[in-house]
Amino acid sequence: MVPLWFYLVVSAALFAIGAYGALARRNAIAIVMSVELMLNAANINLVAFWRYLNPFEINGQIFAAFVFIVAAAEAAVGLALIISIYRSRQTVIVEDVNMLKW
Amino acid sequence: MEITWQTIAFAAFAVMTLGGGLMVVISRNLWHSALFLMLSLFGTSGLFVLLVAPFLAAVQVLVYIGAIAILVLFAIMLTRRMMGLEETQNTQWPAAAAVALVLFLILFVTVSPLVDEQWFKDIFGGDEKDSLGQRISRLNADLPVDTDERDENGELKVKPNDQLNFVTVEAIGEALVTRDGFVLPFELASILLTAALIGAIVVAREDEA
Amino acid sequence: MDVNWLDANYLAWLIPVPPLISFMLIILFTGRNKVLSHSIAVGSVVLSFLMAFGVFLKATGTDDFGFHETTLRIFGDDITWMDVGLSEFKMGVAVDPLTAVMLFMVPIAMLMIFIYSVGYMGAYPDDDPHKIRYSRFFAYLSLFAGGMLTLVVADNLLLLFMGWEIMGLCSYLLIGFLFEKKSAQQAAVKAFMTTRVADVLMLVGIGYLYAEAGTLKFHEIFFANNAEIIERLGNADQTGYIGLSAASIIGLLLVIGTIGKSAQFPLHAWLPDAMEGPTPVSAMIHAAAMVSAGVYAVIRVFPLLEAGGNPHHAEYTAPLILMGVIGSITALGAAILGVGQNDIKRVLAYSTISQLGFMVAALGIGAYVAAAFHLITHAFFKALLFMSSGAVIHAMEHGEHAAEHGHGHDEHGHDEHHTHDEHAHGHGSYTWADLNAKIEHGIEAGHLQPGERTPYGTDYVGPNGELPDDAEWKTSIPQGLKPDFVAKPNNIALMGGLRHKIPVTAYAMLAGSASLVGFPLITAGFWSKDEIIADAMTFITNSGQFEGHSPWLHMLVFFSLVIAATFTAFYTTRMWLLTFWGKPRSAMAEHATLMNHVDPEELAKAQTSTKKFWLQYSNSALMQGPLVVLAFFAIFAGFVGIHGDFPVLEWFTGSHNFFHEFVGASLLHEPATVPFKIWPVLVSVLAFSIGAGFAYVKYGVPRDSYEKDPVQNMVGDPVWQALKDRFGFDTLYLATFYRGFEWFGRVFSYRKVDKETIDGILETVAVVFNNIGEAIKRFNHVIIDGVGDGIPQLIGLSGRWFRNLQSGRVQQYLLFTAVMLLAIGLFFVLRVL
Amino acid sequence: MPELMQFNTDDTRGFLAILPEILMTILVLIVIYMDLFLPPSRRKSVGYMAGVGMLVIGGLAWLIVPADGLKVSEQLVLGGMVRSDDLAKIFKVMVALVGGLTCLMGMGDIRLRYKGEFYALIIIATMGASLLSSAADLVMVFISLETLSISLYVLSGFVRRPETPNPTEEAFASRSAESGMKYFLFGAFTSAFLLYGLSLLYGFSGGHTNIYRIGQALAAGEQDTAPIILALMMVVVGFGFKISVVPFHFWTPDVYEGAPTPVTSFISVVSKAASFAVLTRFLLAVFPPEQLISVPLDQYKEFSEIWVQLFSILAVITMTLGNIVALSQRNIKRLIAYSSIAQAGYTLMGVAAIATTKSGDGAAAVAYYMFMYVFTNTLFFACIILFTNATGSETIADMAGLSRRNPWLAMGITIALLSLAGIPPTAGFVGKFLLFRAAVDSGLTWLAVFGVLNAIIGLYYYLVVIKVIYVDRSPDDEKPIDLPAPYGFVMATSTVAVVLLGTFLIGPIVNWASEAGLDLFRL
Repeated sequence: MVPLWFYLVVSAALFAIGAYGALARRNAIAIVMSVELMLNAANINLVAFWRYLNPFEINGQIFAAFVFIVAAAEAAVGLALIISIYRSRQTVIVEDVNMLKW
Repeated sequence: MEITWQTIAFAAFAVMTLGGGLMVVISRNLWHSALFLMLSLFGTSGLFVLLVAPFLAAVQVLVYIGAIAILVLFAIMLTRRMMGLEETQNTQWPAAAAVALVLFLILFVTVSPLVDEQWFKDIFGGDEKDSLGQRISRLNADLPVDTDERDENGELKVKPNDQLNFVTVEAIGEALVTRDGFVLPFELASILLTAALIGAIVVAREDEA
Repeated sequence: MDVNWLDANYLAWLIPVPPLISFMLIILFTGRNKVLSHSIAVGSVVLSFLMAFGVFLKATGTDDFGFHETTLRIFGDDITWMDVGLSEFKMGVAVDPLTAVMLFMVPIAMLMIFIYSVGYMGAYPDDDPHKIRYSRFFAYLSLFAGGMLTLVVADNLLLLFMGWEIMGLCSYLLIGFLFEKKSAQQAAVKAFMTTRVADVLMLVGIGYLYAEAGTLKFHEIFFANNAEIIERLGNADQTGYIGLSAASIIGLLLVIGTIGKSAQFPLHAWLPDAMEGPTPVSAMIHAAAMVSAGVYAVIRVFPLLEAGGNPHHAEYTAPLILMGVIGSITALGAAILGVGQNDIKRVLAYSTISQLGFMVAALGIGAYVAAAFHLITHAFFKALLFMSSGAVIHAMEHGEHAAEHGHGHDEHGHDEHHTHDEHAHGHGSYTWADLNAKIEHGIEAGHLQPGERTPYGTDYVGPNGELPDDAEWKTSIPQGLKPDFVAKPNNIALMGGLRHKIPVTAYAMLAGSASLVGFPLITAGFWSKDEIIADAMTFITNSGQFEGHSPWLHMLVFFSLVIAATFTAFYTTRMWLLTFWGKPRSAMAEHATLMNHVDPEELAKAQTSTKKFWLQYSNSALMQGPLVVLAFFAIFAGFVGIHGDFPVLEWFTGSHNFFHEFVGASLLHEPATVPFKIWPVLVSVLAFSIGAGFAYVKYGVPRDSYEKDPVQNMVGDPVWQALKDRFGFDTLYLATFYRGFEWFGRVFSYRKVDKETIDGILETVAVVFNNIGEAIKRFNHVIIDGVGDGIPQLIGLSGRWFRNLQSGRVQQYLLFTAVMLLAIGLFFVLRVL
Repeated sequence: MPELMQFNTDDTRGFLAILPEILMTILVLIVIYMDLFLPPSRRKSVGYMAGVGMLVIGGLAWLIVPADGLKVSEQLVLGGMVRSDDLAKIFKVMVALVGGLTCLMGMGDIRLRYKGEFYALIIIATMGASLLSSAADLVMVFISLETLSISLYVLSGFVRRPETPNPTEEAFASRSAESGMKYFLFGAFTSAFLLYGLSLLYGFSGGHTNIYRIGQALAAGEQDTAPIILALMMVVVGFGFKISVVPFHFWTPDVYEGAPTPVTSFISVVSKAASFAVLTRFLLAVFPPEQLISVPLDQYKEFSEIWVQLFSILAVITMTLGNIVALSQRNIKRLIAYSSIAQAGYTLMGVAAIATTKSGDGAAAVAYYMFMYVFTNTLFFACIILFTNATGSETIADMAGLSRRNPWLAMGITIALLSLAGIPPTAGFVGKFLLFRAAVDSGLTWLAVFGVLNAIIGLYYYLVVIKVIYVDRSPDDEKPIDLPAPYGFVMATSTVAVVLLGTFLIGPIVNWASEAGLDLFRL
């Protein structure tokens, strides 16, 4: 059988990959995708913990389900904001969106 | 560790998830990134199946791949002038990579029982007084349904045939609408989705003129 | 509830209220109507005065009022102000003997100042800033009065501190009242910042006291039945740090508050500059209210300051030593500086600093009753002097105008065919445009060169002939407040002979001056100053009392004060003689008068002679009337504090020192009365005679304005210049402020600092940081020779680093966030592993 | 493993606990329908409906009395999702009132005035904040936090490009979009950390989502320390982002500057207040000091020491950096952004003091400080909106002569700044006093000293603004600024609140806050 910590390591790796993407990609949409990866990593954690530690209580799965909802809402709003900035600046490169500073 | 179909499936899905994720962040073509995102999400869905969470696996496919990834694709098409960028990584990517690596190492050290191996302690030092034993047992935990724990009546707590479907969709549905379950966050989630809907429309709507 | 509102317990509550209400009414509603505004203001003070006087009468009529064995013989009450969980904090008022005498002095002086202000402000032409902001002036003045009265009746240190802060704010607003003048702005900021630095330390002291004693009420801390609190606080073994008892540390902090508020060395520099405010303000701040408040607060907490020691046995505690030394330095230094001033208000400013030094020094040797006595008499005669000087300046300005227009000395209607516009110019009005026009005119006519000082205040002409605007304040600071500049109407060198022009003012000021120099026997100042000197001297000669301790502080105080008194006599006599004696030394003085600027047509229309008189002399009467009242007190207020055993006057005193016995009951223990000796009296008289006599010899003869000052001849030009430059203190401060500001700007502001907004306020922060920076630098030099500027550079580097952080690029923010998270996380994880 | 904490299943209590949120939901619907069906000429009443409705809900929330003296398990209702105690109530009242005032403020902004969506989103965000301040379950914490955040992302980027070309408006829309995007990216990133932290907590506590159960499980000492600390750090990132704690503050000035001013005001008060509420509750529940464990344990594991240290350090860094950088700001909204960072730093002193004072003084100080801070900042922003509308400028230098253009406006700003600077008799003084006292009482005197030093630094930049308003002249001195009715109401309400909180209401509110603090320490 696969031990719990295998899942946790996969989740950690996915989280780190997502973090890297959020920090290093220039395109805002790519950053949104990276953040989705990070949320997904948390979800793997939740479900794995639920399965191995407390499978008789439903709360882990429910938590994961709510993360889906939040991820969907976040993606919708985030992409809308990106499109909005694209309309006013003709760019989605995050580095170039730096009118507000200091 | 015994090689079973489960371990093989796990390895496959893990590779799919991580490889897909990696390609999302390093692929030069944004379109490819989005497709790899789908792959990665599909891999996660597979992991959910292995974890006996079929409902979540289905939702993962429906919501993540069916909705979010498609949304991303739409966004990419709407801003398609930005697709063919030569440089996809910004100048701080080495620092970002270092951060991600350190983050992974910290998480790895924290969640993996390898820390308790004697060779690890020999290299990095470790404290004897911390009772890591419990953590090892938890992290190495196999499915609790394999135990033959019995309740006070001498019955097995988990019936053998419950093993793979002790949580049904029905249980989830019930929890979401029971007063002493998760009805409050459930209702709040509906409001959250409404807000996101209104918000996305307000922000992204084309001008009428 | 059955409340007798005329009961002194309740009246005390109400005393500060009318001026505060007046402030709100004027600010919010009656700003447009000048007459209504000043009526409300004066009316409110009259109301406060009546209530305060009622309380005072009741207090003096109560037997053994305030005696500490009979705690109940104190008026006042309190309410729970803040219920903070485990304890509750009470706010209230209390009238004990010290408060009672303050309630006698403060409202009278204030009422006079208010009435005087009506005349003083009214004497300006309609388009002068004084007149434009007329109502606001009375609003500020009311708030000031409210703050002072709150401070006086407060029964705890926190309420006292609130009144103290209200006054600080008002002094800032009032000193900067003519904010078109940059010098006034800078003076306001300087005053506010200097006192604030001290206030913050004082607040720390109050907090410490609350933490140690659990209460801030005077009568719970300082009263006899609670003596154990004081004893515990005064015991260095039980409380406090680094060998000082808690009482000493608290005392030091509170005394520093006083040093700032009462303009003691080295925080005295704001007070001479504060003369930029309108003259009634100077009277208010420097005589009746604010600076006295500093001394008043110290008298209030005196038992705390001497806890653990006994000045009467030469066992000095740290706060006492601080006060004695600072007071002596200030009294002497300021008195010497007073000699070199030609600005009539500056002379008085230094004399104020010096007299406050007397009080603080007296407190240092434990003579707090003498200090309180001097506080009262000084308030009367110094208010009188300031207001007189205002009248003099007004008369001079008027004379300047008349002289400019070639008018002879004409008793009636001397400005028949002048419009109001011309008045404006004649009166040195300060509107911005006006000044610039004047300067342009001056440059065209070749009178002024760019970079030269303008004759219209302490501003300089900018490189292109304009007044330096706010953006350039930084570069203009080092010269901007050049201390030796004297505006024309204030210059006593240009006066002379004014006793014929404004006789009432002249003789009122003579009374005030006599009191200030301590003219023997008949002036209030003599009695109060004598008591301080007597206290100092008696203990020196009576050294058996000291049980082996050296009375060095008494000696220091005695000698400095006697010398200071001599100088005081000299410069005061010099000022009075130069102003009023001899012949007019300029056209302005020739034409000086206090009559109104009255429209001749209106004058002709006036029907009755009363109305005519009022039209012409209303301001003159409003200004000089209060002078007469105060002159009365300047002479006679001293008789309440004559030593009981004074020869010949024994029949009058009945062997009692009324003031001493009354006020002495305020505090923890009644101070011992000094036995009467003739020597101190003789020393006082001698000091007066030498100083005043010498001044009369030098200045009593007619002289011309171009003649060198006799003192200048005597001491030589360099010393004279040093006196005029105030020993370079101001220049030194400015240089430090300025440099500090630059340093601060370089290190912490990561882009062009907005000079316009930061203005003078950052100066003081800069000083603090500058000093820290300097200290670090020194430390570096000493400890790690060769590293030099290492740490300041490091700070500078981090400043630039901060700049890079807020780059506007969100991913950099994210990166930094993640790095910090990992750093903090690793730190804690590794610590527990 | 100790026995699990039980939850209250009483219908009435559950209903009352979320009554304000139910009413807000109804209000959202009313607002949306009014926006849909009212003719444009009468759209203005939408704003009044939303604003006054929220104020009424705030008042009602005040009247709903949580039964005193209940045990924790009796206060946990609706399956342990929320805890209805005094702390929740004080923050609910606070956010509802300020949310109402924000709606009224929005009525003065030409870009928001006729947008029903604006009011709807403000109410939804307030609802999120309201639930967040009572949340007692990881699921609830996460989803209410996201409701608040996501609404705010939209609101920050709310201003759209004008239909007809207009450079000023386009610049406005562009800055608003940028602030919305930055806020979103920063928020999404940190909330991913938060979620990951929550998932670790869920796992390493053995699979619980209720924070009180997690607290029991963690205190039982059966777990390894390192992952818990890691989870704590990640959770701190998520909350620290919302309350702009250094070093998670970078979004603050940029978003504050770019967002429409009423939204900035909302972000700086409601979002911050609710986050402090949840932070306080979360820390005490998940990492409880020993006396807060309801069941006897064989071995007790102390985590509170760690977060006390963490928050002490964060408090010092936060207030110092906020104050120092604020000194050199030229834009009034950026200035207030740094000021709000500094204020968060002061409040963190109270958070650090929570665990070490058993009487709940720390939590009480936090509650009181937030109560006065939300009104103060609202007052300040109402004034700033008026000023910006009249002059079209946000630089401090352009505020010169404001006292002559509208004395009420100048007075409002002055009172707000004096309160922020902590000068009596405004509420800020009492708030700072309580915080410093709480810090001193819990042995963090050095922290209080830092607080006092920072208060001194802070004084200067607040006074600069006051000085500019009253002393400096500008060519526009003669042009008076109008005071529209909704603003007059907002300013009057918040001014009265600020002054009353500093004088007559000190007693009642401090009592209330102390009750709330004590509630957290009741088992």
